Amino acid sequence: MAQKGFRARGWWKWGALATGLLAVSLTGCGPQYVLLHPAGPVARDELNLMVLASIAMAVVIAFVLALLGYVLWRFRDRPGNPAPYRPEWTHSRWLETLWFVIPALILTVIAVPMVGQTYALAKVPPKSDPLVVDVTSLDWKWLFQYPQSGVATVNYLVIPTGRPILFELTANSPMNTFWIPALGGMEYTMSGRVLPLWLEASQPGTYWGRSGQFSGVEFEQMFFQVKAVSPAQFQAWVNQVKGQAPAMTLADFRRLESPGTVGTITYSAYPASTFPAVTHGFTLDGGMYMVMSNRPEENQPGAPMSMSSQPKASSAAHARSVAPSAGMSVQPMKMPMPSSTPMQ
Amino acid sequence: MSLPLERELEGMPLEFANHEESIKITGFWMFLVTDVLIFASLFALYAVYQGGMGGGPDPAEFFHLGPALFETLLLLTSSFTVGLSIWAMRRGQTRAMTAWLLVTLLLGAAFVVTEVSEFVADVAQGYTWHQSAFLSSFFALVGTHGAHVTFGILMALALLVQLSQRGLNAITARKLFTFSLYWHFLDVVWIFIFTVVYLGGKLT
Amino acid sequence: MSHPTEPALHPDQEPVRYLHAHFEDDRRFPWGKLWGYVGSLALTFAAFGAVAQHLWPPTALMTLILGLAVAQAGLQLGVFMHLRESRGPSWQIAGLALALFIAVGLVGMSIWVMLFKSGVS
Amino acid sequence: MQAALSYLLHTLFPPTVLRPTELGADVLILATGVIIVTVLTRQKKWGWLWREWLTTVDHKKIGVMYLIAAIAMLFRGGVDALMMRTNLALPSVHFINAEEYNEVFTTHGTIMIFFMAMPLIFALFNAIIPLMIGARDVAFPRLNAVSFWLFAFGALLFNISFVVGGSPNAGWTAYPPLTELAFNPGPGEDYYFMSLFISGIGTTITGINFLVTILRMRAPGMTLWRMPLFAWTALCTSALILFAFPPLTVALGTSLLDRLFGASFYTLGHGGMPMMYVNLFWLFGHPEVYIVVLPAFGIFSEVVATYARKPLFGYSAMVLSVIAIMVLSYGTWVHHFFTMGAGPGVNVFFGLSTMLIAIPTGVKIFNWIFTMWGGRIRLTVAMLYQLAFIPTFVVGGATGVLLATVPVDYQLHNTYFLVAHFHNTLIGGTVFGLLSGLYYWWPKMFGYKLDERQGQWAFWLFFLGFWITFGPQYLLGLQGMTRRLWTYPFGFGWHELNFISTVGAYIMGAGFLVLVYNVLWSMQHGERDLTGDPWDGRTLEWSLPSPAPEYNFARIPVVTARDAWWAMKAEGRANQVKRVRPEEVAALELPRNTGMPFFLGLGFFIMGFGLVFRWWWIGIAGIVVVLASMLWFGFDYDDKKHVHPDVIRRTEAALGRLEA
Repeated sequence: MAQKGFRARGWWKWGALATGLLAVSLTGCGPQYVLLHPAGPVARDELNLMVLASIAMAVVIAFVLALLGYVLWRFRDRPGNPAPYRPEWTHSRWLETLWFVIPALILTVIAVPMVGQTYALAKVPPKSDPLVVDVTSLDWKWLFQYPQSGVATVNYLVIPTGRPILFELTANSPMNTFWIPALGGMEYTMSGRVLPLWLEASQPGTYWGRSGQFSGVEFEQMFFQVKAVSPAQFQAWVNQVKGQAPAMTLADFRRLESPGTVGTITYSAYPASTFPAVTHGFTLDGGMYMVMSNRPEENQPGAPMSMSSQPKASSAAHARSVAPSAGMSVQPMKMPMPSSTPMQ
Repeated sequence: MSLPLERELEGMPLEFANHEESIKITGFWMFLVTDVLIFASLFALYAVYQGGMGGGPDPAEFFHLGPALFETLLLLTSSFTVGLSIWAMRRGQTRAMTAWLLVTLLLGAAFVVTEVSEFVADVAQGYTWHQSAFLSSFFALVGTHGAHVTFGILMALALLVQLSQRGLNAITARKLFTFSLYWHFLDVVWIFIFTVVYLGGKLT
Repeated sequence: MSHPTEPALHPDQEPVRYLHAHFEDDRRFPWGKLWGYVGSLALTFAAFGAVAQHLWPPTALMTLILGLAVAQAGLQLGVFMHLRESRGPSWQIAGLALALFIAVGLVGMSIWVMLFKSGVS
Repeated sequence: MQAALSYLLHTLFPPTVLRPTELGADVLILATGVIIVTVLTRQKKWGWLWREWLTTVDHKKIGVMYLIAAIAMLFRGGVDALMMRTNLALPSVHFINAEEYNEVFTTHGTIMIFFMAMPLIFALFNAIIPLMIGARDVAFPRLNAVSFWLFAFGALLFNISFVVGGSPNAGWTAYPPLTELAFNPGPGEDYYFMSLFISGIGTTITGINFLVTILRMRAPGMTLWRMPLFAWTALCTSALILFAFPPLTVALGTSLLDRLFGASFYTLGHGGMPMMYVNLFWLFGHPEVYIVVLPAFGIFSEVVATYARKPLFGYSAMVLSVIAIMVLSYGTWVHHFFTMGAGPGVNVFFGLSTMLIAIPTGVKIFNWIFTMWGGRIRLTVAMLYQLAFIPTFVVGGATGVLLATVPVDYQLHNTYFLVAHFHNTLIGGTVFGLLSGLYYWWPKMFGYKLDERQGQWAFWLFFLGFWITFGPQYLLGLQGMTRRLWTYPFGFGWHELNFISTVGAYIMGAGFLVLVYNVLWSMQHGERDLTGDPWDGRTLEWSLPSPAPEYNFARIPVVTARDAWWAMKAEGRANQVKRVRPEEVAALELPRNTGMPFFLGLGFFIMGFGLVFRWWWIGIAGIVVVLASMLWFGFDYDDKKHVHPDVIRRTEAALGRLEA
């Protein structure tokens, strides 16, 4: 008796659940769904594949749900249920082959373009020479260097539209991922390696990027803003920076290396040794990398790997914010606002 | 339901004739399976880190083939002698069994002494595992094997005591048999260490 | 003893006649072990000699000595390790086979993955 | 407006001075400890505790101890989850600070995987597998106790990190270089590596134990192809443990060598590569997913057949798909780090292998549904979890296929989409499965049923709470919210969905409380199971009284078919098993209780604690205890107790199973 009453209530809840989920998912069109509003060819290709895979999977889910609902309704244990009781029906080669083959076919539908896309995305389109941006993730800030023009920025990025950007990713800290969701997928930044990633913005706008790989106590601050502007505006910006911003010294770089957060900074130039050119291979001398050692004496100031200010012990302090080093031109960190409205 | 055909169990080696002990042998094989994977992981580390010198010595200048060959011979011989120990055990010749086990143990000890003196010499030259990932993975791989051998020697010692206390019975027979499996297995692992690490190191 | 409809016995309780064939014959001189020992020494020296003499280019040589090591491992397993001995099915053979399969995959694919052929060009 | 709200939230939840987490944990642990000690002393139960539980080698009791530990850990991990969700409910909430948040998400993941899911699985393995395959015990009863105590002391070591020294704070995956000494000098990560190392040894031993138990100790006639699916999944899980835990052991061990003894495995300046740790970790980590989900598949296969009153559909396909999943799961690990830049060749290979594994899983789903087709479905609580599992797991699997699609993963990696996906598979698969199994086998383990009505309440709260929590997280992933963020500002539009998600988490918490109430209430008032077969079961454990006597079977049954007990009942032979003639009872040898496993675990605990704080002499003392326990083990030949036939006859007579 109790079971019967419960069953009625049960269907209610299933219905309520489905309605609720539907309602929530209907909101999935707003601009805050950044993955659904790609602003560049890479993100668009990735979204297309996502849509294809989602449709294929939605078909599967819908079919399974419908089947489950039907079976549950038809073969429930209720007196007088007219459905046949067939405990001897324990296998069917035909059916089992069917649900082996059909999922395989559905997966093939996803797998074939997946293979093509994965290889395609690994190639920068040959149409034009890409803008190179060297990216270094630091504790806890992003350094962007433009080797072709010599300027550098911290925690924000300016790129021209319609031109592929070749990011060369490395880290001077624990791993992070470099991710601008509006433009395309992420890739790890790791010390000791330079990994390439290309993205492109097709329309002007302000986007945001952040790290997806946990990197310590101020991980949440690993945001940066991306301004995509027309090539002419980009050139104007470079010229402006060249003319007005200070040059980065090695001492500035050391301060950036030390753990802590800063706002946005702009440099008109930077010492070449602060990023290893891919063509030069990888050098570990010169303190370019946070060459970590387990021996404290090797981590003293003056040693090639500067470890002067380390994050404190996990148990140590409640003060979680490390003050930026003195002498750095610091503006308060502003949380970038997501926006897909084109810049004026 | 009694166990059928006790007669058939005659002639089956002691350690298998006892049902419970035979299960323990299966269990020991499964332990060896996990050890295969332990060493595979260490080999993977070593293979990836072979070029990770980081300022330390490179394999070609670091390895000395002479001691490694000597260690190989010691271990191969000890594998043979422990095989003879099992052979004697199955013939019921407990004195020969004990003697071969002792020889095995001594050869194993000689192996460990050689290896440790090599390590000490390396460290004295400044080649510590702190120096590079290559050396870390080398010491971890070879050291894990050496630790296994050392543990095997301790096992054999405890086994000798038990054999002298209790003589040969299903349990001690099973223990000696699993010890021999362990020992042969370490020999197999060493063959790969000798080949990949020492001989391979000379090829880079 | 058994009822006609009684099912097949569990392997561990089955007549051990067919199992007995797996056990090594210990009644005669252990020629097999001796030859195994001599063979393993020969393989070791072959590998050592080939490397010491720089017989072939490194890659070919590495393949050769790896082959010799595999042969020697097979020798140890076959001659010394009583691989097939068991009551009931020799589960250890299945276990080792799977372990070797996974171990080779583990080492090989780890090397492959860690090559970092990122491929953006 | 937003600034005002931000200010309000800051005032309501100021950046804390007190650490509610740590303080709360301290008080809670202290209070619990005091209560336990007081009760034990006043009831004069210390001797009983030692003799009956701490030294036991009975697999059924070990199963109960695993269960208790797992439920306690579920509580701990759940509280961690609620603290996280509270902090994320609204933007800029500072309920706990970043350090605490990092510790909490680390311990949440670690505890849920290693100290909740694994022991809960082992609880059911221990409680059921020997009964199901017609064995008197596991293959190695003493090693079974060793496994438990290594797990228990590993869990203890992990949990005291909250009280002494500081918790690990680099995620449950503990990637270097963040876990290297230079970035993480506190003892937290040492605790992590050490405790997982210790409990990992115990898990490996469990794997060997159950593998050999199932291969060698089945009742006569129970061929592999007559084994219940739960036994099959236990077999494959054990095999997976054998192959998966060694890489973890090496990953943890090398990290420990780096931290404790200055090795350079993952230090960059010396040629080390952090990605190699990641590689080894996921070589374990992916099979681990199947280690925790395969037993759930086995449970569902038993549950659905029982409550649909129909044999499992496509038994052979089910077994083959379990084996296929077992083997394939070793070839997919790189999909956890597609974004490392290993190149399209590597990524495509592992993407395809991951998709491949979806096929056998799909086969299982359809077979479960068609088991119900033509059956008679009883909607018990265990069955409800099964029915909730199918859609939940299908969605988890489908989103898994999305994540296996390499370019899509570039976008979704480490976002809340991923978080939702793996909770969908781990909660929808593992937790629902284990809860289903608990409701199903509870009478067998304890002799009484859990109340169905309360169970339904717990189920609905848990199930709806689950979807309210994790449904929005998929959408948060599409909004670009990455995981392990301790707080987030206004302006991303993330707060609405986060708030819903937090509400869901509290509903799940309520479900857990109802579950606990259900257990406590049923202990007093639950329907006693006098038949031994309350669900009209199909497999051998239901032929035994509930709970089973220490020796399980007075006489080992002979198996003639799949679903052995169902076949016996159908052929009217139930009494051949349920009744034993006095002359059939033979003397038995059972393993004798021993304190060795406890001391072995204690030794490892002391060693671990000493090494975490670099108190070398304590570490060495621990190692001495370990070696002494092992020596004790080796020299103890008196490990059996003999049970006289009269004792068995009396026991069986009291259970009403002895023929006059």
